[in-house]
Amino acid sequence: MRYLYYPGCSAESTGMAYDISTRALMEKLGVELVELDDWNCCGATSYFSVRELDSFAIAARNLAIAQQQGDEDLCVICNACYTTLAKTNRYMADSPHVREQVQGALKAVGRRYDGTKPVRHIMDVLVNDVGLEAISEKVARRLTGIKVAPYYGCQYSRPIGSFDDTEDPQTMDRFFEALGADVLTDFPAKLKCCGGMMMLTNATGAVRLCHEILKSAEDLGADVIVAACPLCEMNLEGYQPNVNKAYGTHFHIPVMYFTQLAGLALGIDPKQLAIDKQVVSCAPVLAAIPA
Amino acid sequence: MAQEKIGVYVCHCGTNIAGKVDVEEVTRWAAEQPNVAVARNYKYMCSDPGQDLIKQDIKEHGITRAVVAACSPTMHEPTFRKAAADGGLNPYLLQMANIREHCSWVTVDGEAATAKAKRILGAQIHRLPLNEPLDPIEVPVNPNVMVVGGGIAGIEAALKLAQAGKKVYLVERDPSIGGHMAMFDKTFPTLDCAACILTPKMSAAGKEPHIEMLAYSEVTEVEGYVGNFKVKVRKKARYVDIDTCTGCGLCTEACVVRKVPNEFDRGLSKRAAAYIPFPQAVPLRATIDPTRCLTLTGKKCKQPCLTACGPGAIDFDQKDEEIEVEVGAIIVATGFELWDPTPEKRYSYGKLDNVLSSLEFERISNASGPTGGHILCKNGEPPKAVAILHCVGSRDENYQEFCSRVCCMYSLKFAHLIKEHLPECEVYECYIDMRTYGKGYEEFYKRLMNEDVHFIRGRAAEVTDVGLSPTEEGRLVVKVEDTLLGITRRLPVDMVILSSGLAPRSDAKETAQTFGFGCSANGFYLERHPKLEPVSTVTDGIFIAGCCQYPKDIPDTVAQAGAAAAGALALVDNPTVNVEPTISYIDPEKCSGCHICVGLCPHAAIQYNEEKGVAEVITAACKGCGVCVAACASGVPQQRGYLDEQIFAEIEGALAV
Amino acid sequence: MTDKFKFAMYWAGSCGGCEIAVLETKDKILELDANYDVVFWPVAADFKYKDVRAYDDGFIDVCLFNGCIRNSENEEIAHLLRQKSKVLVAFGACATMGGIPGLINETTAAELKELVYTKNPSIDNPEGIYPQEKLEVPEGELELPHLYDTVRTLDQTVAVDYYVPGCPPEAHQIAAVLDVVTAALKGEGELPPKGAVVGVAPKTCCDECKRVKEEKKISGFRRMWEFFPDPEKCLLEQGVVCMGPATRAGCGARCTNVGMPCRGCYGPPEGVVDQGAKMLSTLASIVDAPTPEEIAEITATLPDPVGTFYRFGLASSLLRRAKV
Amino acid sequence: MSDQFEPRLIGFLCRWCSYNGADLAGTSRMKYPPNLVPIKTNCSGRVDPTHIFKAFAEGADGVLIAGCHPGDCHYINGNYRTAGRFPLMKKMLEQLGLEPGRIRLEWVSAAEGDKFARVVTEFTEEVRALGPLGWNTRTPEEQADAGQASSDRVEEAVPA
Repeated sequence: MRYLYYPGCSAESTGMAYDISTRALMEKLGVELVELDDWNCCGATSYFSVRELDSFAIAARNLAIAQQQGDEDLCVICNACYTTLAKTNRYMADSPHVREQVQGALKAVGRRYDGTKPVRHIMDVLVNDVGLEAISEKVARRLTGIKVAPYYGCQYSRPIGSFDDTEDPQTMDRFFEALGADVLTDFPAKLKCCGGMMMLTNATGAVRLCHEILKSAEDLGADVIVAACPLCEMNLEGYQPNVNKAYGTHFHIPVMYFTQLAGLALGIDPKQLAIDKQVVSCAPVLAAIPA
Repeated sequence: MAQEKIGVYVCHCGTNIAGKVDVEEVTRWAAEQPNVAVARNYKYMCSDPGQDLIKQDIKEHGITRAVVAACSPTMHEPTFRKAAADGGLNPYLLQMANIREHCSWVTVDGEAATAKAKRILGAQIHRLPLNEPLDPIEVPVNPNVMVVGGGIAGIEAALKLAQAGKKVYLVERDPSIGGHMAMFDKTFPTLDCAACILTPKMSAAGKEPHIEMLAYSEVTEVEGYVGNFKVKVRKKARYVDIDTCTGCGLCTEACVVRKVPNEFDRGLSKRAAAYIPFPQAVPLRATIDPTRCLTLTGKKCKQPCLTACGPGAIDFDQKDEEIEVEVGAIIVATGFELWDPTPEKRYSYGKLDNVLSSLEFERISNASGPTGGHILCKNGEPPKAVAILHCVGSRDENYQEFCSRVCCMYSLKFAHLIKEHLPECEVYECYIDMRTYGKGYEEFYKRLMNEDVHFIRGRAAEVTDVGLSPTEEGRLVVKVEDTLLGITRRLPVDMVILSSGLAPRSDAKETAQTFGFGCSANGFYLERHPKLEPVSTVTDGIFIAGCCQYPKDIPDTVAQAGAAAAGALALVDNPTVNVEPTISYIDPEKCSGCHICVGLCPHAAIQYNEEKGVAEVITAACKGCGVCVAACASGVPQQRGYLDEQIFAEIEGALAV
Repeated sequence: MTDKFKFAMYWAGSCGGCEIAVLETKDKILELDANYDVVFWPVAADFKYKDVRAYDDGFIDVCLFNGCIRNSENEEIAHLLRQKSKVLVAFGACATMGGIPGLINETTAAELKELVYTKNPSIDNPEGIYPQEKLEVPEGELELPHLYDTVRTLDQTVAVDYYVPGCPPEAHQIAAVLDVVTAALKGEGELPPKGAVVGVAPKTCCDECKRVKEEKKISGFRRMWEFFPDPEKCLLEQGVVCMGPATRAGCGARCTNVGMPCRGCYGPPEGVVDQGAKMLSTLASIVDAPTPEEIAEITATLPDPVGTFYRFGLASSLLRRAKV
Repeated sequence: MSDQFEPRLIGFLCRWCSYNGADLAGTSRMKYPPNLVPIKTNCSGRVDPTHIFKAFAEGADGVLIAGCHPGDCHYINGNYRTAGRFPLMKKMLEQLGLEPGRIRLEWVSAAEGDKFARVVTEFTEEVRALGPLGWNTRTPEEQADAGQASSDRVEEAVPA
């Protein structure tokens, strides 16, 4: 099994742990990830809000490279990258105008793209290509008794929902069930906004949103929140002190990339999964996983 | 072919046609076409003076064929054909050219519309010399009527027909008639008790000698045509002899299976496997649920019901029975289903306690319901605050785009009932628009505004149990944007009522197919004409009434049921009815008996005559689809009114301009 | 010349089978000789075109014209014979419907030549030599007739009095036709109305076919070499594409009665305008599958609808030829 | 009016669904190009391939067949026959050189006025892009062949 791999900007900074743990996890599962040559920004949020067409062109450059580089599907870890790239495909298919404009822009930099490169979320690959059964067989340390709150975030399934239900995604629940965890399947905040970019412009609002998610997890007695997006992960984990300050709460909930927790279950060394890079200590989780 | 004299009549239809199509030019052009003897135009051809033009020309100019270029033939073909007949011309020698619906109304450019009108008209002028005089086929009418569906619509229609002395078969799928209305507590806006006004009608229907009640039965097959339907009905086994059972309820008390969710209470209470759905049921007879009864599911049971039943009515060997009924007309009144709010996940229906569908609340507020009419949360406490969310699944591109018409009003009724029972309870109505269009409805709304109900204009975003403050803890929180105040609000409540829209029955499509009509895009049965024939269907002799056609309130349903009954009566009160003569015929001199057509006829109207070695059309059974005509390689079957040469002539005419 | 009636027969775009069919009338030939002088019959008697041109208009009493109008010579002679004949009969499938040569209407003369002279795998023509219509020789210019793109029927070229279909027409039908015409010429009977199809029966081939016919539901097509058809049952019911239902009776169902499917040479029955379109409609209507998609899958296995349904009738069909 | 090519289209509409759908487009005052002339039959199952061929032979540039949706046929399964015949007919027409875009089968219910308007608009534009068909007129090749008549049948006899 082989995929082209688009890490995205966060993978080199705040979301480094996501990238590191993904590579380790996939290696363990025998999946080869070939990093996309000369990739650039996916064109996400801020671009999309202001200059949509430019954003499509930026995204399409990555897809054009991918098409040239190989026949494998393009695998993406960040929810925002995933949505942006997939959305570019969809708009190119649906709108002749967008297609024409994007292709014109690519032509100017000597590239071509027909709009058909499949874009896959890493979870999609894990659940649908690798398969839960195969993963389950490789579990070294079952996550028995660990209460996992699966946090999907906004762009995991919306607006496209190509591999999961748009309004009620389930893949992460099934994934951690396969790893033996005690999944909080009714985690009501699983799709709630984490505040996203607003953390920089309207921190009060963003902190309020994080509060609701954290509270919801704590009410259910979650041992750990797992995330599938660098921004979500950062907001939920890094801003817990801000939430505590604003709401007089005492949150100290471990938040991990789902690839990290999965890696632990498969017996990968915590260091290889960059667990030490987490802000909130994951020691209680590590300790709780049965040997 | 003898020289035919065609009269051409171009209608202005006020400005509907003349505003776009140059009717003078079309008339002038028509006058020059072959065989055309007279060409005129007139402001309203369908008016009496307009029709008189045709009659006069038949008399004075001896026209032998006529074409009216006007609206759709669906609209006025019968009108003009009758005018032709009155003038002494065979009605089938008159054709219509549809230059309104198919031309003036849909074309932007006047010149283009005029050119198209000529092509449409040209096709008919070309075909007319080939038209043959035809006589309608007269068939006898069976005076009996079947009403399918025993809700308020079906009951009303059946009673009206019975009053007129007609035998009515009333078919109901459930063990009792009554439908949704029987579940309601009060009815808006008058707050009449639903049971008080419905039960007498139910019981009248049960006692009416002209009505043969076929409860716990389903229609499986409909054959035949207007005036002569043969309907197969499957009478499901009740495992209780309906003639012997007295409806005493002792079997229910004796039954050991007691935890079956009670459909009538929307699962909020339990019933036994041997049950009577509700105390006012008609027929008041027990039914044994074959999916739950221990004996019938092959498990061990001491069968206490057998001992409890005095008259010995219980019969575990009963089988489903299929009967065939012959009727002249059918009224389909199969009602609606409440839209199931489960897919609207943000409202947490089915996930969180005390998030109720509207029908569940109807039962909770109903004195005969699971709480005895006390409005209580699941924990047995009365709610301190209730939110009623409008337009659940309605006016929503993801689910049903239409407005269900009744939800605003029943939501107001709920608010009133809550306030009546629990004056201290806060009630919030989260609505998009308040639609109170009926008699006394706006007044009811005003009254509620003075009953301390909070009206919040905004579609609710979410129902959650994650409380963020002490007042929210342990309760439900409704998140909603109050669009009048421009703020988002969190409403801590103890009960949420989801005002779901009305949905077509999940098997509406199959039912429609069984009866031979279609469904609209929204899934409700398709009426013949949205305004002028709202209770007729494309199949002559089959009518629709009530919410199966579109959501409507009780007064509209009753009115429609009356209209459907009148339609059926107007048909079955005659000894005969005319059916269209546009059916197939086979010339025995030409048929080689190859059998191709025999197996293709969808109505088995073609049979092979062994003696003569030819296929023959059974006139009474042929419905005129023309499939045999298209399929016969020998060109032998032909369809009157749609002969190949007539269709060819239309094609030539349409392309000659 | 005697005072016998004058008889002519001509072959335009045809194979010669029609003349053989006339011989097949056996001793009727003697009757023909007794009643007629042959004044033109290229296959049987040595007359030149110039002889015919020298005849008075209407000199020929009856002319049996077989073959389609394939080239400029055919057309020229059609006009000539029309001018010289009192009764012009379109004789055989080619003259009435275009016949097998009419299948060229699927393509063009240029493509045909290319296929025959270069593309055909058995052809060795490295210089790409094509036949020329004109050739200069010391004696002058030699000329071949111009090959048309489109094959036409006789009645698309000149007015025709009667039609005798068939590939070839059946001997007993030819005899019947000659009897009628001779009787009329002798004043002993009446000619049929102009434009009549003579030597046929009113129904279709199925009427004359002895096979037992039942309801038709077929789940696939089969060709004759693929199986042994039941000799008693309708071939169409057995999945063989038999043109019987779309074909005029008159031949005695000779093909189907000996186990071969009808190919439609007698043309469509009265009232059917387009034999191919009708047969297509029938065939697709009796394919029995639960969904239209499955019907489409089955009908897609028919490799050559035009060649199958218009084997003889493409030139006389509604569309007459392919768009090129 | 501009000089753009205006295709001539024939539409066979079944009486129960598609004809009423076209009526609904009218009563709803939807706008679509005026190129298609409807011809009514009781059922799309009545539409014989001969009718389609006839339309092309008479100079139509495109032909539409519209009937009830599968399962909704007023005559139980007439539209199933139509759908079954259509691919073979299309194949034969394509073999005769017809562009596939010139013939179209659509299901239009009585409630789908919008769909009818959309189908006619799309179809008109599609055929417009294909240009004139002109099966009823001589092809350039035929015109080049001297003496190639295009008429059906020569009726006038030469004087006897």
